Amino acid sequence: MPETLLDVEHLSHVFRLSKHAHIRAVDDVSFQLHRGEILGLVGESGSGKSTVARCLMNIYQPTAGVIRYQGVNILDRREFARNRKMLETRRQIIFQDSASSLNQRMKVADIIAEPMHIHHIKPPRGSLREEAAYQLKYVGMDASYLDQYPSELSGGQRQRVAIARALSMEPELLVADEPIASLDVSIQAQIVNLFKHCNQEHGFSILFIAHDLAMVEFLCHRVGVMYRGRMVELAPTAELFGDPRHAYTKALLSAIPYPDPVIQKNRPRVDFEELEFDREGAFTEVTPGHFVLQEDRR
Amino acid sequence: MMKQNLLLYWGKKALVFLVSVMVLSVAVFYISRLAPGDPLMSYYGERTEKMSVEEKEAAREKLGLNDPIHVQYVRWLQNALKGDFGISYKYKQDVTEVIGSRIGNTLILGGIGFVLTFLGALGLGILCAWHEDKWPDQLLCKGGTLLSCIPEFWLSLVMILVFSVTLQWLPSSGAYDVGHKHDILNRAEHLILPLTVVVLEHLWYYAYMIRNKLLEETRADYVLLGKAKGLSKKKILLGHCLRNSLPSYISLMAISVPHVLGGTYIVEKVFSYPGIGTLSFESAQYHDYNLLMVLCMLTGIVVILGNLIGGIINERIDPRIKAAEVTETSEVTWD
Amino acid sequence: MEEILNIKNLSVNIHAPGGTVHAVRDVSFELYPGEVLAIVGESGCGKSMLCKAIMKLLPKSAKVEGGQIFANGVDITHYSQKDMEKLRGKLFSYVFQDPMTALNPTIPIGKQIGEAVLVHEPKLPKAQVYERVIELMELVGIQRPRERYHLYPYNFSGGMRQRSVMAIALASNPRILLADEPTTALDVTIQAQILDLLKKIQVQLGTATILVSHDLGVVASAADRVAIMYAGKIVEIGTAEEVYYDPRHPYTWGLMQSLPALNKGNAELKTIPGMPPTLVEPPVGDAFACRNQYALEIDYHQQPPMFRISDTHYAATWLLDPRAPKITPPIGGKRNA
Amino acid sequence: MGLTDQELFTPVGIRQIPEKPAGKQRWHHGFPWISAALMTIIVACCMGAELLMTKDPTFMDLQNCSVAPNAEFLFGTDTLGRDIFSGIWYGGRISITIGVLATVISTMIAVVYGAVSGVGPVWLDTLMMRFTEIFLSVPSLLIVLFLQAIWGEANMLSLSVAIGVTGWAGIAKVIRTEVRQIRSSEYVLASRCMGGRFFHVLRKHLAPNFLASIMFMVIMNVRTAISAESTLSFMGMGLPLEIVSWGSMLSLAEKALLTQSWWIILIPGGFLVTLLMCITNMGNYLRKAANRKESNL
Repeated sequence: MPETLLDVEHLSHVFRLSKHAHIRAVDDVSFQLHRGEILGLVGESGSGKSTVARCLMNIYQPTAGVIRYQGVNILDRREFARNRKMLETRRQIIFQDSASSLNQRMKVADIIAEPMHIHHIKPPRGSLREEAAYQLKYVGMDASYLDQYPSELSGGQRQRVAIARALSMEPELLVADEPIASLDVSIQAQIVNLFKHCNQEHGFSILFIAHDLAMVEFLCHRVGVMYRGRMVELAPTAELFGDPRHAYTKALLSAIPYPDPVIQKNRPRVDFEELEFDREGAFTEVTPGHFVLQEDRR
Repeated sequence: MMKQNLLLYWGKKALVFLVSVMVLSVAVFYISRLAPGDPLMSYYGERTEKMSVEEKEAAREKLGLNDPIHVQYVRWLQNALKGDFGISYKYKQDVTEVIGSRIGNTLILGGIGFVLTFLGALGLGILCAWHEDKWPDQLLCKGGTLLSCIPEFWLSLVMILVFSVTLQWLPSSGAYDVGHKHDILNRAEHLILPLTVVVLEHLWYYAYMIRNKLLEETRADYVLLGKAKGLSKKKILLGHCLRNSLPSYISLMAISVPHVLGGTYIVEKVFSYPGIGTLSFESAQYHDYNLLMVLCMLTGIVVILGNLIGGIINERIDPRIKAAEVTETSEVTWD
Repeated sequence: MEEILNIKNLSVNIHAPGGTVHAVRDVSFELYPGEVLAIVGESGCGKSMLCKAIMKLLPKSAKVEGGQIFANGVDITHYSQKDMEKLRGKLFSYVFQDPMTALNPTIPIGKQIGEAVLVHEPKLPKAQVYERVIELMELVGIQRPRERYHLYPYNFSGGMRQRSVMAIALASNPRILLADEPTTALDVTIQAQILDLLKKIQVQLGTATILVSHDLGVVASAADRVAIMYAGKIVEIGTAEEVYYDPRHPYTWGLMQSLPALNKGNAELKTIPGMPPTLVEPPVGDAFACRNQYALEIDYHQQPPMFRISDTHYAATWLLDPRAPKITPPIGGKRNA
Repeated sequence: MGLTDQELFTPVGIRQIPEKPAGKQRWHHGFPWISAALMTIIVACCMGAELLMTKDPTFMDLQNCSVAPNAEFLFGTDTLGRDIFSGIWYGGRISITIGVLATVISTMIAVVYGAVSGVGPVWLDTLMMRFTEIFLSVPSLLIVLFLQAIWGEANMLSLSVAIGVTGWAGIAKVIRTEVRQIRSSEYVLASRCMGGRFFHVLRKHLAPNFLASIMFMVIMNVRTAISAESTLSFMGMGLPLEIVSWGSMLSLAEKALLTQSWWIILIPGGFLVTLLMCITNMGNYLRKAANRKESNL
C-alpha cells in the first residue's frame, strides 16, 4: 500500500451569498492522494473542483471536514501554525493561465524567485537569479526570458513560468487548477508532458484538475468525477474509462468528442437528466479502489 | 412583485430617508455649535461687545445656550417640527421667510439649467458615440476638456466682461431690473448669462459620461450579434446600447442634482443673483448660524433624495440588477 | 454543384500599435449548399478573422487588403455596411463563441429573437412574429417556449443561451451559418447537445455551415469537409475522411499526434516544438518550417503552393513536390474504436 | 536563389530563426509634449518666482492702481496697485503648493480608507462605500465653505486641509475596487499559499499595481484642488487679499469689471486655465495608456 500524502474526509464548503441563499460548492467529498501519484479531478464548471483545490491550499476555510497532509490536520489553526513552513514549501499551486495568474509588474526572474525570497532560502545554485535560470531551463525555456514581463510571453510560456515557480521549492504536492484549460492543443501537450516528467523523474504527487477528459485519461493514475459539489465516482483511470458506474460519468464519457469522423459520427450518446441526480446518496466502494455515489436505500 | 412586498419596499425607502435626515440634522447642529465665535453674536451682533457679564449671562439663559447641547438640539427639533427655524440675524426675519423669498429664483435657474444639461448632454453624448474618433467627436472632446478646465466663476467673469461690460448686450447682475419683478422678458434677459454658464460647466461632464457609457456598450458582444442579424447602426446604438446605458445615466443625473445646484450657487454669487446660493455665502460669512443650518439641511435633503431616487431607478429599471438578485436567491440554491 | 460562397485569395490585415498583423493571408475556398465545412486552427491563426471578414464584421483596425468574396455568385467584396445589412441574417448568419455575452442582458429573449425576424420582414404583424419566434424556439430545442418568451438572458443557462443565439441566427432562414467556436465556452455534455442541434438543423433546413473550432474531436462529429489553418493560411483542405485518415501536411500530423486520444499507450504525447509565429512579420518561406522536423531547405526560402492530391484534397507543403524526398506520414489510416 | 533543386529539396529539419523582439509600444506614443513643456515652464517659473519678479507682489503702489500693461508693469497692476506680473509667479507658487498639499492629504486619506474598505469584511465595505457615494454627491465646494465658515480666517494650511478632506472620495473608490480585484487575483493567492505575509503581499503585489491605476485620479485631484482654491479665494472664503494667490488676485475682479480693467481678470485667469488644461492633458494621457478595446459597431 503506497503512503498516503493527502487525506480528505467529508470535506464540505458552503458559500453564503445572502441571508437566504447559499451554495454547497463542495459537499461531503472524501478521497486520498498517495505519494507519487497523479490524481485527476474532472467535472463541469461550477462542480466544485476548484473549491476543493482552494480548500487544500488553505485559501478557503471549509465549512466541515478534515484535510490531513502527511498526518497534519491543516484545518486546525494550531497544527497549521506549527507546521506552517513545511506546508508552505511542500505544497504548491498552479492556476489556469489568465491575465491575473502572474503579477504583470514583476520580471520572470523575480516571479520564480518569490517563494525563495519569502522563505529566505539560500539558493543552492549561488544567486536567486541563477536559481531562477536553472528552474526556467528545467521547464524548457532559456535564460534570455529572465528579464521579460509576463505580458511579453505567450500563454504556454507563462504557464511554464508558473510551474517553474512552484518547482523552485521542490514540493511534494502540486495542485494544478485547470493548468491547461486556456492553452492551444499543441501547447497543452507540451505542458502535460512536463507534468508527466515531473511526476516520473522526481516523484512529485499531483492533483490535476481539468475538464478535458482525454488529457486526464492520458496523464492521471486515478480519476475523480465531481458533479454539483459531490464526488460521484472515483476509480483508477482504466477502470473509470472502461467501466463507468455512475450515470453522470457515463454521460460525460459519451460526450467527449473523439477525433475520428467515422467513429465519432456513429457513437451513441448517453444523456443525463439533472433531475435524476440524487445528491444524498452514499459514496461506497463497489470494487477495490472503485468508489461510486449510490442511491441511498434507506 | 407582490403588493405586500411593494409596500415593504417603499416603507424601507421612506425609513431610510427619515433616518438619514435625522442623522444629518444632528451632525449639522453639533458641528455648527462647535464653531468658534460667540453664538450671542449671531443674535445681538455688535451689541454683544457692549453687554455686561450679567447681561450676557441673562441672554444666554434666555436663549438656552447654557443647557447641554443635546437639550438644545431637542428644543431646536421641537421648534423645527412646528416650522420655526429661528430668526436670521442678518435679515432680522424668520429664516423660513428669508429662504422662501429666494428659493424660487434658484429653482428657476437650477431647474432650467438641469433640464437643459440633461437633454443637451444626452444629445451630444449620442452624437459623439455615433462619430467615435471622427472629427465631430474629437472636436467636442477637445472643447469639452477645455471647458472642464475653466472654473465657473472665471467663465462668469469673462461672460460679464464680454457681453455686459464691453458689448453691453445683456445685464450683468440680479434676477430682474427694479420694478420689473413680473416682467418675464426682463427676467429671461437676466437669466441668459447665468444659465449659459451653468449649462456649459456641467454639460460636458455628463455628455462625456453618456458617450463613454455608450462606447463601453458598443464593445459588448451583443452588438456584434445585432449586426450579424442585420440590424442597422442606428437600431443597435439607440435600441440596444442607449437602452442599456439610460438607467445608469438617469440615476447618475438624479444623484447629480446637488452638483448642478452647487454650481448655481457660485454663478449666483458672481451674477449677484438673489437665490439660495448668494444667501449661503452670506450666512457663512456673517456667521448667521440659524440660516446656515437650514440651508445645510436643505442641501442635505436634496442630496439624500437624489441618492434615493437614483438608487430606486437603478434597481427598478435595469433588469441586470434584478438578475443579480435572482441568481442570488433562486438559481444557485440546489438544496 | 454551384457553390454558395467562394473566397478567392482573401487577405486581412490588422493595424495594431505594435505593427501590422497579417491575420489572414491569401485564403481561398468554396462552400457548397448543405455542407459543413470546418476550419480548424490554434488561437491566433486567423480563423475567426476570416469568418468576420466574410460578413464584414471586422473591427475598425482590421481591413480586407486583397482578394474577393463571392456570395451566391455576386461579388460582395466592396459592399458597404448598408448593403451588408440586407444580406446579414438572410444570406448568412453568425453564431458566437460566448453565449454568456452575446445576448443583450436587458431585453427579453423572445423580443431579441423577434427583432431578428422583423429585420427582413418589417411589416409582419405582431401575432405572426410571435408565432414565428415560438416556432424558432421549438426548432432549437427550447422547451416550453411560450413561458420562456418573456425571460431575460440571465434566467438561462449557457446551453440555453447558445440555443437562443442559434434561434436568432436562423430567424430569416439564412443559407449559410457561420459558427465561430460555438461550443468552446460550454461544458462537455452541453457541447454534445449543441453539436447534435447543429447537425439536426443542417439536415432539416439544408443550411450550409462553416464551423470554426480548435478541437479536432468537435470537428470530427460534424464536418463534411475540413480546412486546417496555420499562421493565417489554409495549409490543408479536404473531406473529413481525407484529412483525418490521410493527412499530408506536417502541421496536421503534429496536431493529430498531440491529441491524447490518439496517443494511448505512449509514454509521452508527441508535441509540436516551439510556438506559432507572430504575424507582424510573417517568415519568408513556409511559416511552419521552424517547427517542422520534416522541413526542407526550400521551406525557408519560398512559400509552398497548394498541391493537389485529389479533386477534393489539397495541401500546401513542399513535401508533395515531385522533387521532394518521400516521407511516410507518422499518422493516418482508419482506426478501430 | 543560387541553390539547385537537389539542395532545395534536402530535408534540413527544424532551424532556429532568430526571434524578432515583439514590437513594444513606445511609451511616448501620443504623449502630450506641448502640455508637459508648458506645465514645466509655468511650475518652474513659479518655484523660482524671486528671480523673475520685477516688483514686490504685495506692495500696494497706490499711485499706480489699475494701470494697463506697459513696459514697467508688464501685465499691468490691479485695483490696489500691485504688480500683476510679479504676482502671477509669486501667487502661482501658493496656488500650486495648495493644490499639491491638498492632493497629498486627499491621497493619504484615500489610501487608508480605500485599503480598509478593500480588505475589510463585506458589511464594512458596503457601509464605507455607501458613505463615499453620499459624500461624493455633496458638492465638495459647499463642504469646504462650511468648514471655512467654522474655522474662520483661512491660511494656506487650513485651506489645503479643507480642500484635502473633501477630495478623497473619488480616489478611495478606485483604490477600493483595485484592492478588491488584486486581492482575489491568482498571483496574490499564489503568493499567500507560498507563505507571503500581509506586508510582503502589500509591498510586492498590491502597492505597485494600484499605484499605477490611481495616478490618473491623483493628477486630476491636483487640478480640482487648484481650481477649488481659486474659487474659494475669489468668493472671499479662501485666502485673504493680503496673501497673493491666483484666486485672491481674481477676487478683485468685481471692481475691475467696473473700470473695464480686463487684464486683472484675463491674465491670472488665463494662467490658471492653461495650467489646469496642461494637467488634464497629462492625466488623460495616463488614462489612455491603459489599453482600450475596439468598438464592435
